Amino acid sequence: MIDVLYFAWVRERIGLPRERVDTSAATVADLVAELRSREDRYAAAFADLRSLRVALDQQLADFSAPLAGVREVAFFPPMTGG
Amino acid sequence: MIDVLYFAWVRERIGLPRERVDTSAATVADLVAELRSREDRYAAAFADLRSLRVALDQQLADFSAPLAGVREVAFFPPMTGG
Amino acid sequence: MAVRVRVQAEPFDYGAECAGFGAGGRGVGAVVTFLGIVRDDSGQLARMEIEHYPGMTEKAIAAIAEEAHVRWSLAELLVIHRYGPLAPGEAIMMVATAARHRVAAFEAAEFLMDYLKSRAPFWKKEIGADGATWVAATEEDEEALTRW
Amino acid sequence: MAVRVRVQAEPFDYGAECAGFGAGGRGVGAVVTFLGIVRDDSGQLARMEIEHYPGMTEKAIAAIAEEAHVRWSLAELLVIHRYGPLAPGEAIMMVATAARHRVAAFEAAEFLMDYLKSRAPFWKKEIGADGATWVAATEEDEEALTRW
Repeated sequence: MIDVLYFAWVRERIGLPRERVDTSAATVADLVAELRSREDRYAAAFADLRSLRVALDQQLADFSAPLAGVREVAFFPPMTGG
Repeated sequence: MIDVLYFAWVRERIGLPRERVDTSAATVADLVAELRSREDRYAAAFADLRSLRVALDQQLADFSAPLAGVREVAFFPPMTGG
Repeated sequence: MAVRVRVQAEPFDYGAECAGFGAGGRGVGAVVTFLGIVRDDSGQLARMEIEHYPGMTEKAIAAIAEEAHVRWSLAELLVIHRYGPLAPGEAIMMVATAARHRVAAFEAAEFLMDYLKSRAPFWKKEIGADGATWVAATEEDEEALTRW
Repeated sequence: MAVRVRVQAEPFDYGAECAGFGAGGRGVGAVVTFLGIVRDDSGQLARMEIEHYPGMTEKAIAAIAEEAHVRWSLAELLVIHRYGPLAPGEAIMMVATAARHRVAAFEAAEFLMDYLKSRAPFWKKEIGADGATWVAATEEDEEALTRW
């Protein structure tokens, strides 16, 4: 089980801020493929990975990163702080 | 007659902040030559023109600039504001 | 004391934060402070809403601040960033740096701004007369990081 | 109101000058403020004395400020520079810029600092235990101008 968090328009498209996901995905990309296949709203949120960023346990990561040992995955658009 | 002002170590070497000078010097360089020939303290102050700056009527200028119409000449070291 | 980071919904007082910043260290010759304000380009902005990632936000800013602190040998460093709803003209965030020389204080403040812009997990939404829009990140913001 | 220049012997209040700077314009997204402080590197500094050229000082700063105002489309700009005796840790001068974007506010503030350093008629003398020394201009200060 892994905590999956969504922010900004990713959260709005999927319709919830976080959920617990039962997955055996090896990498972030595998997890994305699983989520995409669930429902249209997930497919819409994950349509273009170039417009998404991912953090693993609150550290920025790549979509090819392994999920072993990770407790929290977050998906969000490019950040606009400052 | 022209007002000649001295600042910082130029003022200290010459020993006064300003004086009126009766001169027919055509350029700043000519005026410097006149002043240098007056006394040792002037020669000391104007020994190295590369370490001096000049302003004509409160605008930075070159040593080759003409003095025609100028009322106020100021000599000083490179500025250290900020 | 030397490095302070605050992530908060509440307003902050830029003047009060600037007052006395960097004071006390005899080796401090330069202080640079930056204030980001909600801009209303269209004249149609009702408010801005800033979402963030509690937990990661603090960690990300602390890491950026610590890098600046070491790299420019700062005597003092402050970052404040707000989240939640903000009206046009309100202060969004500030950074302040105190260093020996002006070049270090300026560079550190610009580095902090460039990294906070693209590497701290904040997202801005503009709510206007025509509805709501997420502010998009720009390529310039990403390119700004290559300077460092 | 937009461009203000003050040359004075009296202290100024950096926090109070920063408070509200740039406020009121809906197009202002970024404020940068810089504070220069008397540094005591040796631990031997009794005081600094700043000499200036009354009349030319105000004109030179006004010209530099007006150039920055136009070049970076600043909404507001403030320069304060002191002269006379100053103790270690005291504020020497400040600049503040308000612009639409952060890059303009930073560049304008750095431009002002680079030009004030080498083109405004101030001279600094350090009075310490071993006597008095005029602060020398550096080649870096002159080279900084080539950036603009």
